[in-house]
Amino acid sequence: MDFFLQQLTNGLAVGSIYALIALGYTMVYGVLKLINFAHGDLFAIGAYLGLTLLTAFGLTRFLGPLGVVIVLALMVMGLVAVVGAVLERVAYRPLRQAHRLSAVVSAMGASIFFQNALMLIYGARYKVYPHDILPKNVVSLLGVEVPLVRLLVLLTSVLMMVALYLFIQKTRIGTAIRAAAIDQRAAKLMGINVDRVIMIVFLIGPALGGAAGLMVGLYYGQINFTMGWMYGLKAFTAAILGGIGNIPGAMVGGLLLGVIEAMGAAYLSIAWKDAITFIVLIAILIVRPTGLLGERVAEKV
Amino acid sequence: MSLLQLQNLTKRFGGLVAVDDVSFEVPQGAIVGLIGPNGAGKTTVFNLITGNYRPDQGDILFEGRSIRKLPTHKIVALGIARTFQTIRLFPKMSVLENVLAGCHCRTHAGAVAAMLRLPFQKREEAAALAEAHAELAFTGIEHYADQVAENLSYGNQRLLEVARALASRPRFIILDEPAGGMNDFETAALIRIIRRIRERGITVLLIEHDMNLVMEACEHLVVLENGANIAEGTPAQIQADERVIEAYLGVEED
Amino acid sequence: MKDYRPVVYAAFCVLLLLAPFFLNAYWVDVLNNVGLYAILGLSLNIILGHAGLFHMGHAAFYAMGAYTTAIINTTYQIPVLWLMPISGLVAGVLALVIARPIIHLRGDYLLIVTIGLVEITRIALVNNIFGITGGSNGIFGISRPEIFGFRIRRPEHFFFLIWGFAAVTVFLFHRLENSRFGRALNYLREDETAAEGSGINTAHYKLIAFVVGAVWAGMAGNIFAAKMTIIAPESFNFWESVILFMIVLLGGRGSIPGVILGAFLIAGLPELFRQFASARMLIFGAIMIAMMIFRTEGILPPRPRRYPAPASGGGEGAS
Amino acid sequence: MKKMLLLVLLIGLLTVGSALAADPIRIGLMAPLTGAWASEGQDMKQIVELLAEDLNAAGGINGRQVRVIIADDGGDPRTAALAAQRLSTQNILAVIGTYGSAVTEASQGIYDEAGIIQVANGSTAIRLTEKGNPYFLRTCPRDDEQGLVGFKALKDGGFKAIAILHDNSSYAKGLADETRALLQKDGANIVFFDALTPQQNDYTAILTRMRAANPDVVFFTGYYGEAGLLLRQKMEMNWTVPFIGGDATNNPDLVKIAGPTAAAGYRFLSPPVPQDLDTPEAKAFMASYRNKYNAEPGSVWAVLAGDGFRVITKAIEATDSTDRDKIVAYLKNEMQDFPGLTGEISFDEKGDRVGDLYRVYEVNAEGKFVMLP
Repeated sequence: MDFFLQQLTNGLAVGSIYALIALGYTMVYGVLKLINFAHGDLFAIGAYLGLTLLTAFGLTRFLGPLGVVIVLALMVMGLVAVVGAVLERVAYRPLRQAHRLSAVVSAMGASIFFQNALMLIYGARYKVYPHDILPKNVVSLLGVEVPLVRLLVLLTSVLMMVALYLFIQKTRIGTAIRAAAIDQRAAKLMGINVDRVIMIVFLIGPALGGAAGLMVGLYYGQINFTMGWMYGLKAFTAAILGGIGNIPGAMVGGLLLGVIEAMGAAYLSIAWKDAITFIVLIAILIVRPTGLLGERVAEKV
Repeated sequence: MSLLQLQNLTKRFGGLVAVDDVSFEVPQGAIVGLIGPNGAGKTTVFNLITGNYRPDQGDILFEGRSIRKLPTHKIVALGIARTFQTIRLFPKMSVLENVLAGCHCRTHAGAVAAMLRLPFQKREEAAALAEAHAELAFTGIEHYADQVAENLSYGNQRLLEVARALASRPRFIILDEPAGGMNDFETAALIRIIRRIRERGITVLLIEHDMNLVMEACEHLVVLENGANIAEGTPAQIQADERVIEAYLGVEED
Repeated sequence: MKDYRPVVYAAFCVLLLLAPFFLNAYWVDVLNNVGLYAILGLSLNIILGHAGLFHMGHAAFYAMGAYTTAIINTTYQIPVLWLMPISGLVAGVLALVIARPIIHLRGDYLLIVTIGLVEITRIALVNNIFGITGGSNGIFGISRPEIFGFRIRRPEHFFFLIWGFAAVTVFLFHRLENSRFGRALNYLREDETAAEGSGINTAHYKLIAFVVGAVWAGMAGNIFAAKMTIIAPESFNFWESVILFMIVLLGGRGSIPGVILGAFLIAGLPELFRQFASARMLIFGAIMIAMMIFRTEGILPPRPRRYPAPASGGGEGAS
Repeated sequence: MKKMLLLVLLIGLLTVGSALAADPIRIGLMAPLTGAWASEGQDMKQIVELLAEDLNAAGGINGRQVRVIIADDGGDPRTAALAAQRLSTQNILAVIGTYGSAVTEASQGIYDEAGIIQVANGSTAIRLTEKGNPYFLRTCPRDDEQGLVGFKALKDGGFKAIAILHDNSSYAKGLADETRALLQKDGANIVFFDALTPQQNDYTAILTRMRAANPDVVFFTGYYGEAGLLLRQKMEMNWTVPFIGGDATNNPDLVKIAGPTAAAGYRFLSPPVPQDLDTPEAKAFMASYRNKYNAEPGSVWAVLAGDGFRVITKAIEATDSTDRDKIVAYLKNEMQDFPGLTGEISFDEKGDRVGDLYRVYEVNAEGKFVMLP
């Protein structure tokens, strides 16, 4: 039982990061029906920017750990959001009217570009965050010892997700985003500035991705320029698992994916872990072809 | 014998009963109209016949044989063709290619035959082309053959759907609001085409809101309201039917 | 306007044919890679371009063909080229088995499942499934192909094998496109419901599209194994699938000349940029975005099919 | 397309032309400058370029300058075959590289046919030198040799329950397999044997499972990035089992990733790196490297590429010839205990490096690598 709970917390911690990145995929997809393959690289940019800002300003000298993290998070999220918005403007907007696969190629081009830009700027070696920022306490939970940071990661992700959910459900901009997601033309007719909505989506999604990058950097310490691919693919999987375009779906999908991975490694095979994850995903999709929370509308004929 | 028999057909979507215990028959060689206010379940009935939806209860017999469980393409192969209420052409393909889609189920050449250009494949292809051109001529849109389908006018797109349906050599054709979006002149031409379809020995079942067309073209009408079959008979009988008038008037009051 | 495309195509073929006599081994080998990618791109084009199925796992079928060749050749010493149809067959049968349960998935859901397929395949190869794939070391010592006693060894030799096969592929796939089969794939790409409603067995055609694409990818895998003499799982990773995906989309979905041009761009450009060393992929990424923005439907989108004019002016009613 | 081809033609002709006109001795370097192993490849490039610069500044080889021609193999066999084709048209005498056995193998035949000497640096698979390929040598040890060292270290440590973890790369798998085979023959109790997936940051699920198997030592044969994370996450779990690693963890970044506390006490087996050698060659190299790049050299594999360059240039100098057979004969037969950057270098008839190469290192409390006697 201890073993199971331990693995569950392991999975949830990884899954919460997947979920945070998955939100960016799912939001963009909801409005544009575009799989932003460069999203994983925005996440990686967040991780690198976090490191640069942390060392450049020497924040640790005049702020406590919490202060450092908050200031850093705000700066990283802001900067990555700008990168995301520029990406949208340059690489996606000219393709808005084209076939949706055209934008996929553009997204892949952007992904290659970002990844190699990171390599050229920061070098190909691993970069490492300083170790002394986060507390090292271990807390006992239901008889399982869990590092405090691990809980904080989980907590922060969930908080961000809840905040996003409330923002989408309760605010005017959120309503506009939902309207544009359902029918862009109709939204336009109702006086919604769809370009602005898309811009906002491309600010929020990358900001969350950047925050996830910062969290990975702070928590795991090690970052490298190819990390965007791996996390991007996992997060995309999570978004699909939950039902792409669906915000609670991305959260559920992310957490579940993390747990499936941990359980696969725990009870089946470690070497086959990623294959097991995909097999579970395929099995779920065979039963529920539009993901766990995806809408299943009988096609209108 | 009736070509098509619907027996106690019921279809639910969640809590909504879209089609409620509907039964009627379409006699061989007839032109039958299915009418009723919006949301009465007419298109759902069509989708049940063509296998796009599965009935929750009841059965559909075509030439005495149940087709309730067959996939759509097999139903087409048996001889039931249809057009769609919301026009569903292959928009980026040429008008001719759209009609060739209908020829598909009467031809057989597969991938290997195509790569090797076997003699039977060549013959078949030539025959299909001739047939497609003939159906375009039949519906009067043959000069648009090389145009891209999405560039046609609304009325011609409707006719193209009819031509595509006819190319599958049906014995029974289902037209879902064929006159939708047509002007009077086009509607008159459509009525002539529907009659000539019947002359070819093809039984017609249609949904239409244009009462002139329905009264002029159909010999037999079935009226649906809220998913239920409320009346049936000749146009004259239906025009005199209290319940039908009520149903239509009731809608207009909303 | 005069149609000058035949002239361009002819000039391209002549130049290509002469290339090995003027280029050094390296550039010939670059062309060989382009040729392999062209064959793979054309096979993916059937699935992605014509049938419109979002398939991002083509490297899996490529791997199955390459490994079939490698395993049989190194265990039973059967000449490599004889194994070409077998490799195609194995990939085709596996495609049939794998695609069957997932074929009803739509759009992006199919996309992630096919990505999963290529990842599962790679992980299986790395973990030395059934003890026959050699794990991450791969399989080495695959023999060189021979045609009538002539040993194909140098890049110039492979050039003719690869581009010869590419030519056969273009010839056959051109016919396939302009047939009942090719049209059926397009119908289901344009509107699946309307296609089914016109009497087309859409599930069947999706499956066959997968099988045809897989058979060809498997045969390309055979040539790849013969050319490399060693194959390893990393040659068939997700990235390889992405490259193939981009070749089709960049060149033009459903267009044979487009896909070949796509192969030249995606497999050839990074070679031209070698002088930029570490920055070459950066430039490549930027160029991909630019190309897509300026040619949103691909660089050479397909042209409408042409049909012979009707024999008579069209008569009354068919039956 | 036509323009494209013309361009291809033109560039092709240009490269041939420039190759013929060259006068300096041309040596190739094939390295993964992009892709998953880019960090290794970039390090290889830095080191070989530095050595070439220093050599040329000192007057070259018997008065002739050396030019290094670099090709990116992307860390994958297909690209490597292309890179090898490219280098073999560049009129090079020898090539250094590359990293990864499968990648090296894809290029072996091409260099062999072109008659180019190849000195691999990070390709430990046994079979590479078992083919009777006369022009192939390597500065790195083979899997079986290191397997033996791994086995001895585990046996000497007196461990009863051993966990072995690799990462499914051909190098790590090879080492893990060799070590396991020797341990099993010796009757040791292997309680865990599995592979992690590299570059995934979170290995807690694996550590938790490994802990449940209750080993008293973990032998990790993979790379420093993962090793650092494993050590760090192991500490977070309050798990104190000792870790031993292979030479792919010989990289100072390991301590940066794990943190000095978590890394302290970690041991690994590796050829010595120049930091730990007090030969004049190693000292000169370190001074030059620090001066130019303001950093410590990264992995031992990159340094082994540097050694590849040094033995080749040494052989050309000693034989005063660019005849391949003479050079190879010198390397295999005459050169004994050449002072390399990773200890003394000699080659056997197969082209394998011989000699007792391995040292055991331990990370001390300050996070420095200390060579154990």
